Amino acid sequence: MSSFRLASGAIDPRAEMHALDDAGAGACVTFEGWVRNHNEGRAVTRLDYQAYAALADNEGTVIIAEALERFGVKQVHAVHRVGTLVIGDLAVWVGVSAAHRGAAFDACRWIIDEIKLRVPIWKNEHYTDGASGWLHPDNTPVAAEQA
Amino acid sequence: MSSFRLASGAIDPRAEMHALDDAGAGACVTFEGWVRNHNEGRAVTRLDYQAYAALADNEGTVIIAEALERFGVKQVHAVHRVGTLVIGDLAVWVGVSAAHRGAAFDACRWIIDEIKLRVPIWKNEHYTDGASGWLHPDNTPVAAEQA
Amino acid sequence: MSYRLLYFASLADAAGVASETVDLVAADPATLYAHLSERHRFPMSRERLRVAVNGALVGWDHALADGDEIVFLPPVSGG
Amino acid sequence: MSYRLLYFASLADAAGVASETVDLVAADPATLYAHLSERHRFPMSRERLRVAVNGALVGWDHALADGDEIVFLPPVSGG
Repeated sequence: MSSFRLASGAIDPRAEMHALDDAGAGACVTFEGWVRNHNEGRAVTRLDYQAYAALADNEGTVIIAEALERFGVKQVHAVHRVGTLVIGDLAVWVGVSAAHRGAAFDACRWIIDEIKLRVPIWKNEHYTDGASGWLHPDNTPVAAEQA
Repeated sequence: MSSFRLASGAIDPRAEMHALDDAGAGACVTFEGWVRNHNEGRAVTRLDYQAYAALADNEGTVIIAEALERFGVKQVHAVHRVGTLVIGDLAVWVGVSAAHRGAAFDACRWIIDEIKLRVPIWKNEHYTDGASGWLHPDNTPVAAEQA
Repeated sequence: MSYRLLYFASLADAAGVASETVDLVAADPATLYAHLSERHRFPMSRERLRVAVNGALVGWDHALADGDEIVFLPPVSGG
Repeated sequence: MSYRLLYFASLADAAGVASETVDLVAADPATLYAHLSERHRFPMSRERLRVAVNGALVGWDHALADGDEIVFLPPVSGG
């Protein structure tokens, strides 16, 4: 059952995978976004994700529907975390099942690209030096351009 | 810890995922090949995978090493089933972790393509009408060309 | 006219609140943003933002109605 | 010369066995395949196959030694 949702607690990939079950599917591709220990050369300790939930749900649902239509895949499912995450935590999970692997890879990549482009979620990184800051879509700091 | 192996029992993706852990990784892409209920218009009931294990291990290990080198990813791991599988069973699992998602997608896709091309594993499909037959790399039957 | 504003990311930091209700005359989001940007010293010009009214993305010339919920969206950074 | 043969997929079906030991004179895998293909009526010409000796892929003109393990590899269909 294809859908998008925000999760305020830990994402369990195996539980989410059940959304992709389809006896006609021969390929399944998943993407997981993990919190890295560094960004733009700075050591990261944790992240906060903030979302405008009502619009995020709408935009996410539109992306899922577009992916099903555009790539002709069987099932599509995506979950994005909000709240505080530490190194290694799962920030976003995207899964696609399809008859063949080409469409599954293409759809999965397109969906994560669209989520990062369109869904109203913002990342605030906290660094080992105690600083923090909101990021742009390309992971550069918002604050830098004010300098 | 990057590696390739053949599995005679069920593959547990969550257990295999641990091979991809890396604090410098921000992206993880996995591919799962599932046994479909049909191929080339015929209804499938089960599959047998046969492998030349010594060479399969060697070829799989070479593919993993090439992927690490070629795509600059963090960790790569792949497992392929042998034996009898039924509809929905996991036949092959490939996982890649990387700093960024582009390399993770590219490496994962390349690895499954190479496995299908080079690793000495053969698929025998059994159909609902009781027939069975070995398949070519493009999933067309070997037997057809003898007719 | 009374509007409900929700703020996120750098706009919330600048405003010092996550939401507020404002009473002022603004025919569209463009005019409203000009007012609020001056009041809160928002770190971004309108060209960098999108705007949503009552949960849906709209144009900057969208006609506002009393009681609308309005969100100015900084460039997103999910994923 | 004695060679150990392992058969897979359609070649195993044609041979009726998964392995056998054969005693015959064949300098290289090409000659050996010609002999065995006639004996077992293998469904594929050599051009469609690869060959491995003692677990490593080799050329069809590889010099065989007594006791070698030889595998003729049909086109693979894993994944």
